[in-house]
Amino acid sequence: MRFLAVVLRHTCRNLLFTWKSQIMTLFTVSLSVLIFSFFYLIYSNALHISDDLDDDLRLIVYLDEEPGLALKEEYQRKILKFDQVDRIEFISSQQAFKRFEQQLGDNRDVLSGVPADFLPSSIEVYPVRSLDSLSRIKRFSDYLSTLPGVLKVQYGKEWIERFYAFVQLMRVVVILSGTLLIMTTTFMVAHTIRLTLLARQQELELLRLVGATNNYIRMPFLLEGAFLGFLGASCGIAALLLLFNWIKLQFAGPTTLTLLPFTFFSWPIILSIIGIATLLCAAGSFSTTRRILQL
Amino acid sequence: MRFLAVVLRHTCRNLLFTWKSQIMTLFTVSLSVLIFSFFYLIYSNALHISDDLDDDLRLIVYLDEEPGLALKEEYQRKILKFDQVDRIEFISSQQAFKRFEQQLGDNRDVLSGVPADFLPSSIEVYPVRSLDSLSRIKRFSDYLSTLPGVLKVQYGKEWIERFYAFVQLMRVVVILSGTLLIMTTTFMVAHTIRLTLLARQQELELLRLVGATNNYIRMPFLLEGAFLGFLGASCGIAALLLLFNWIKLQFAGPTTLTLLPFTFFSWPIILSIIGIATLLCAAGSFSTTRRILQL
Amino acid sequence: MSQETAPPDVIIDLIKVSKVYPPDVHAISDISLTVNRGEIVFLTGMSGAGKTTLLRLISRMEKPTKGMVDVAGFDIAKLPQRNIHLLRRKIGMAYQDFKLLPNRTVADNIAIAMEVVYRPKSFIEKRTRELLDQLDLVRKYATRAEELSRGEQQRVSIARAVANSPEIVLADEPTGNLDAETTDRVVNLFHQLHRQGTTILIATHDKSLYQQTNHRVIELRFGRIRAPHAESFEQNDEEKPTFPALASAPEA
Amino acid sequence: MSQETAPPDVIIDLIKVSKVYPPDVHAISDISLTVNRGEIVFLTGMSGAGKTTLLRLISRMEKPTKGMVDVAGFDIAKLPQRNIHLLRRKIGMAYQDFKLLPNRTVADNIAIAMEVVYRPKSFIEKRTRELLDQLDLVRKYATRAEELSRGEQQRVSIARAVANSPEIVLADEPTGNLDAETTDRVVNLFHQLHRQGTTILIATHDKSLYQQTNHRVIELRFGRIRAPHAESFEQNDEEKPTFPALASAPEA
Ligand SMILES: Nc1ncnc2c1ncn2[C@@H]1O[C@H](COP(=O)(O)OP(=O)(O)OP(=O)(O)O)[C@@H](O)[C@H]1O
Ligand SMILES: Nc1ncnc2c1ncn2[C@@H]1O[C@H](COP(=O)(O)OP(=O)(O)OP(=O)(O)O)[C@@H](O)[C@H]1O
Ligand SMILES: [Mg+2]
Ligand SMILES: [Mg+2]
Repeated sequence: MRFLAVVLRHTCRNLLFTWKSQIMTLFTVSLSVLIFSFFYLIYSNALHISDDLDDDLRLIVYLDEEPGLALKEEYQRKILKFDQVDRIEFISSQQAFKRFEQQLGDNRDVLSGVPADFLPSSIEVYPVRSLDSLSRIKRFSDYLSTLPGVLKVQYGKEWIERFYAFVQLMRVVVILSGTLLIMTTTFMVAHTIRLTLLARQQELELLRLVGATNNYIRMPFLLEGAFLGFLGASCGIAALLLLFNWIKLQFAGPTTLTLLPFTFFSWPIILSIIGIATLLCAAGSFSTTRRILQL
Repeated sequence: MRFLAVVLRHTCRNLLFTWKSQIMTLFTVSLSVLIFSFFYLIYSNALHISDDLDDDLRLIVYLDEEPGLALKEEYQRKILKFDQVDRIEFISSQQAFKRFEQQLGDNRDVLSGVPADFLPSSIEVYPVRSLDSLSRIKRFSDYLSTLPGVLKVQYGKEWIERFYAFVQLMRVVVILSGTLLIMTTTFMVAHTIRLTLLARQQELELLRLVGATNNYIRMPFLLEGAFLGFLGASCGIAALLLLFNWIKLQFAGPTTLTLLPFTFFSWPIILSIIGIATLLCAAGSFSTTRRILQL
Repeated sequence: MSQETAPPDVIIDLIKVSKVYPPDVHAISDISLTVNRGEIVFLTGMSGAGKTTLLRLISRMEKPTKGMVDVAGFDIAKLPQRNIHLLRRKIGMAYQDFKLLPNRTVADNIAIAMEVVYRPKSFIEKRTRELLDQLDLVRKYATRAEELSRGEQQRVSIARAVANSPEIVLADEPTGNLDAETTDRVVNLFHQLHRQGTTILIATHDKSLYQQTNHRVIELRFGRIRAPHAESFEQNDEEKPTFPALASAPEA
Repeated sequence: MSQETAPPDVIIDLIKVSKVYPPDVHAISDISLTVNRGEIVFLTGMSGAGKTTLLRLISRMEKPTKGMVDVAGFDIAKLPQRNIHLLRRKIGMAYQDFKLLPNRTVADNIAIAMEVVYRPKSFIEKRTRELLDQLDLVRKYATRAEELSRGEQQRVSIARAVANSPEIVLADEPTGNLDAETTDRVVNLFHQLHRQGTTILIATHDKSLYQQTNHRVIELRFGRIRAPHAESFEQNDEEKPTFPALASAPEA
């Protein structure tokens, strides 16, 4: 009981006494959490973004004649057995013609002399909306053209390849930035702890010399670390939320917002980030005293 | 002469003596330069990437009849006066028909009964390849449709908007990551300098007390800072070059590489980055001794 | 964990102790020394003779290279790390380099020794004031330690050493920065502790501290004990005249 | 920049100097003091009397709150920051807290004072060895300062103060951690400097240093000069017997 009271008093006094370096640490932790969760947020939203972009990424399989019901089922079975395929859609000659008419818009009368079935019937294959599936589209298209009755497989080859390269690059950028940032962060936190310890070493050594128990020395560090971790992580997440809303404001245009459904973390994720930061900081502070306890 | 010799000897001894914290500083500087130039590289390449992507971003202006030579010039003048326009191209009915034939490929025979001029003639407007111009495409298209004889202006509206949103987001991500990183870096360098100074403060104070001149105290710091800055920046750039080549390897596919002509810094830029880092580090080291010189 | 190898009235027992600092500084060589409970022992010897090292061995700030050190029932070499505090609580040491926390107040610096054994706040404040009064430092109660003169710092370190009324007080050059008058106050403080039965080891160069007493004086020379001045092991020397009142002998 | 207000043989001149540490510690109050070139002056006084503060004022480690301090022709209060080194090169100070660089060797610590005035390497090494020999520390030539005993550290700090043969030597409690024998060596060193015409100010509690000399002794009391023991301003006291050979007076 008395131990707890003394330790709590100590913790508070330490926080008050060394508020300068505490604020430094707090800032470091906040920045680190902000950085980490920023990249995590981008990551967890990255797939959704590409979801919306690859609506155009369908493969069109042109057939040499209108397939019968049995053949349709056959096609369906053969195509859908691939994981990367989300759904397929059969387009008859008539449907294709109607679409073409719509595309021509006001100029549709130019089609007046054309037979309604001049366009071939086709199957539209929608791949699963994931970045990975894009990389296999070429091989998949090759497979599709080997199916019986297939005239030709068409897809926005150039566009897909460009998009794929772009997304790939984006991914590398995010990974590299993330790695750099996390390296920097780790380095920074270690640095800060070293600095803090340097300033306190004298005090810890003295405590040891006047007969403080291990726990007496360590507990305030543990509490302090946990406190800073908690506060820092909360500040970091709060800053990210602000940033997030700022980004949303930037995209406040009527269409784009809906096109990019960017969402913030759910509560469980927020709480785990804060929890992990608290734990790490507490453990870090706690363990740095080890060397001094040997005295 | 003697002064220079003594100062050089001092610098070397300092570097040897405090190599641990020197390596720390070196690492910090390298990381900072790496981070900075990484983002700079992405930035300077970002426009090229979008260059290649917005090939598809032409606006098609459908005309109600084949324009005469005078009208063509009129159009040309009116459209090209906009900065955002790169070039325009006139497509006659015949050309449009041929293209359509090519697009249909093997199915071209379906067009056999169709008159060769069933498609309207058009002007294809290629906007300048910059991210900014994208944002103004809608307004520009509105302007184009007010021109006399224009049936309709068509462009990949959804796609452009999506692409624009995507690029915009990417841009925000790069800016934010960059800001965070540069904040972190600044913080880290300041931290490192503070730490180094803390370890040397005693020595500097003593030098002051035994009658060293200002320059005697400062010069080694200046040289040391410059040396660390130079070495650190070189390491950072070297690391980035490695990274760059690694990325290139990742994109070693035959098509994608050409699609994304990612280029490294030119020599003048490399040299200026190293030069600026050297100057900054030297100045930073130099100025931190100010407080101590007041003693 | 505690080995009662020595008879109960022996509180510090060194048997053939050597201490070699790496690589080959023989600070202490083959010293045997027994100190009884309640004794006052003076350690003298030239600068670098090994006085501080001996005191550091007793408080387990160093481990002996050879030999056995037994303090208050603890075998130093075998004392596990987690139990060092049990030994340290029986010892109060005034370090030669003071080891004050420069940015804490005088009161805080003294209180720290009592806080670690959970003394109540009121007791700590009373005891601190009492000690500061005794050492003529009350007006510096709330001053930060770095703003004190060296002599004042030395007294604070002495006050901290005795604050907790430990069984053993180790004082390393306690009057090096003090004038005769202030030395007197310190001597009186030690005298008072001695009356309460505290064992006191004082490493000092100041002859005036021990010249007119009959306490044991041990002279170290290059890490060895030299011909001891007095081997008086009697324990009731409280009655006798102990410290000289003032070191200013009338010889001018 | 240098104001020759005092007559040429006066090297330190304090006129009505006061020093108040914030917020209200009156360390030095209204002191006037003149020291001639080549004189030895002892400063005594209780702990906290202001001895160190006085020496710090002379070496411009503090600026006076009031009054004028003139040292070797420099008016301390008006000396611009970029010229402090001109003053400091004329002064060698042995600090009460030594101010050694803990992770440098003894030799480095002494050499630093000579390096800043661009002495040749050979000279530095010769002088260092000579001083260490004189202070019985040669075997510690290449030891790091933090591995020395306090007394050894004190001697290194004295060696550094005198290394450059400065015009003025300020020694703050130079023998606080030294035994009689080593004190003697230090006294001899000062004596030797004195013969070379160096002005020496020694702040000390050790009566044995000045009791048998006729050098001026100034006693400070709460920041003021108390009845001076001797006001002998004669400059040729090199011939007279100066320091006592050994402080161990035959009184035991
Ligand atoms: N930096 C400082 N800030 C505030 N007060 C100070 C500072 N340095 C010294 N003092 C105070 O000024 C007074 C004189 O101090 P000074 O160090 O000059 O004493 P001293 O005569 O050298 O004593 P000692 O013999 O103990 O070294 C003391 O009361 C001290 O507490
Ligand atoms: N940490 C250390 N590392 C190496 N050698 C050391 C260390 N501490 C002390 N020594 C050496 O051990 C010897 C004894 O040192 P000690 O400090 O015990 O002497 P001392 O008797 O206390 O001297 P003083 O009166 O000067 O304080 C000295 O030669 C010293 O240089
Ligand atoms: Mg010692
Ligand atoms: Mg002093």
